[in-house]
Amino acid sequence: MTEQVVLRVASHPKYLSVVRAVAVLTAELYGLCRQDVEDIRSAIDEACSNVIRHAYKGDTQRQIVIGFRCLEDSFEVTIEDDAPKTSLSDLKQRNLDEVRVGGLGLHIIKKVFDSIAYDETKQGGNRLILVRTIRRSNES
Amino acid sequence: MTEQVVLRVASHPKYLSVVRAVAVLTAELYGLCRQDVEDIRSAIDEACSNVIRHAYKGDTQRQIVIGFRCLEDSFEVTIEDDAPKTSLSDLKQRNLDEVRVGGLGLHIIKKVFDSIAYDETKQGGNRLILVRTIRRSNES
Amino acid sequence: MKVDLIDNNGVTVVSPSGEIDMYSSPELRKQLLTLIKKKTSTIIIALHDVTYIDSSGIATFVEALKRMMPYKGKLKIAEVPESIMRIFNFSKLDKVFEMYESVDDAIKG
Amino acid sequence: MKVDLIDNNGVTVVSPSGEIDMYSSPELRKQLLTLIKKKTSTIIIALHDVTYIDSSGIATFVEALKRMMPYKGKLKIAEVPESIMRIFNFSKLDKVFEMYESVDDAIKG
Ligand SMILES: Nc1ncnc2c1ncn2[C@@H]1O[C@H](COP(=O)(O)OP(=O)(O)O)[C@@H](O)[C@H]1O
Ligand SMILES: Nc1ncnc2c1ncn2[C@@H]1O[C@H](COP(=O)(O)OP(=O)(O)O)[C@@H](O)[C@H]1O
Repeated sequence: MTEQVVLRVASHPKYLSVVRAVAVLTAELYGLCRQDVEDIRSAIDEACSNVIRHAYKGDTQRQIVIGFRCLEDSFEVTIEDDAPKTSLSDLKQRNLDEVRVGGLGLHIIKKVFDSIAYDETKQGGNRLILVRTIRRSNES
Repeated sequence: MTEQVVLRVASHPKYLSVVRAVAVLTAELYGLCRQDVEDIRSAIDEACSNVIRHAYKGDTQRQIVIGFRCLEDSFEVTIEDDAPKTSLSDLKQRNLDEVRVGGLGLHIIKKVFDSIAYDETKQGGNRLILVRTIRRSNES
Repeated sequence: MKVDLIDNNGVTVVSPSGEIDMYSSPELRKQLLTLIKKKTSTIIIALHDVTYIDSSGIATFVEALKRMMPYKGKLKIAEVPESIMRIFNFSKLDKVFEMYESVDDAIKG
Repeated sequence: MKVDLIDNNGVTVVSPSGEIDMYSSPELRKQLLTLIKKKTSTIIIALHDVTYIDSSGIATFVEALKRMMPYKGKLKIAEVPESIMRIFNFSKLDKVFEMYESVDDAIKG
């Protein structure tokens, strides 16, 4: 793997604060502007919450691996689990015009990241690849 | 591995802030008191700085893997590198009574952790195992 | 996250502080449902000291709002920090909740 | 880490803020060495806004102290937060450096 920062935590919601802190610090190190850092914090948090809630169906004893990588002009985050295969078509976005509980996470993820894909080559489990084009903090 | 939180970063000093943040949040999650959390932050930072400075001789392109684990009454941190084998006898503590630059790190590590050992069974590279007995924050 | 509750003649001000996420929102939900069970007529949620909120936190407010409807209770949101306002705007919930600058405005409003 | 410099008739107050570690201490060192090259007679390092300091930060102060000796310059440390005082005590450097509660005290002292 060529990720510059990789975090592995148990699939317990208590570790989401660790995930967010690493996301924030890493995005800052890569020079992203403050607003983008906050957006990325939200999106990664929602994606990991979804792994716990939907992929692992609340099982807190599994593992989530989050990788961060910065290329020339993009910030890439990978989120891996060893749950049964999910595909993009399983991610069901709902209409935000009806007021109801839930269904906001995917909207946040899709708003923040320019590209969302599952790595189809991964053997067992899922690897969600999130890519965001960078606006650097000194340009913002 | 049975670590509950594992962080892998490149051996560049800029990632030390990420290491410290994960150390602090993890120690807090495990219920350590504030003073112990700060001490652990220092000791882990010094141990990782030493890996960059001494084990990797300043090469910033290698990897450091830091694992955190909490048992009944101890907080365990492992720090892994793939540098040539080091042993405890290579860690040379100096007398703090002479005022000179450097040589403070090991003192901090030894003060904070009750046990320090290299895992002799590791094939290639080093695994430093640091163990601290826990005083919980509600008891402090 | 911690939650402070202050009761003012049937108006309860709920002030969470810290981060509201999938880990902490169940605690906030529990506290709100306890108030709703007592048919608290007005609940003001003051977000001044909240540093982060995720979709589960927002969902908790939506659920509270819905559960207060049968008895015509009022749920008001006050003192929303700028960084948190974003998720309200984005989810279009700034149109659904009564939002106030300050707790005082929320009490009067 | 950021470093603010304020010059007051030959007394320079150096105020780093944020975290001083192996990554940031070379920048602090560079700034101190520039002042020492100019034979600044008194350098006051104000640590009020420093949230963390490691052994390389401490080593930077020791090096500055030693380099100021030949020209009899003075290095003073002021406004040390409690959490950072610990590493000074532990390294016994509270005995070696002139430590002051405030920058004013350091200027007078
Ligand atoms: N990692 C995942 N694995 C499987 N299904 C998922 C995953 N993430 C999201 N989904 C599906 O997409 C739906 C929408 O997700 P989201 O917008 O985050 O809302 P919520 O989690 O509140 O239902 C979820 O209800 C679930 O059915
Ligand atoms: N991870 C390591 N690998 C090899 N040698 C080490 C390592 N950590 C410490 N040492 C040795 O122990 C000495 C003391 O370390 P320390 O107290 O941290 O002071 P400093 O790093 O300032 O020299 C170092 O100078 C080095 O020789």
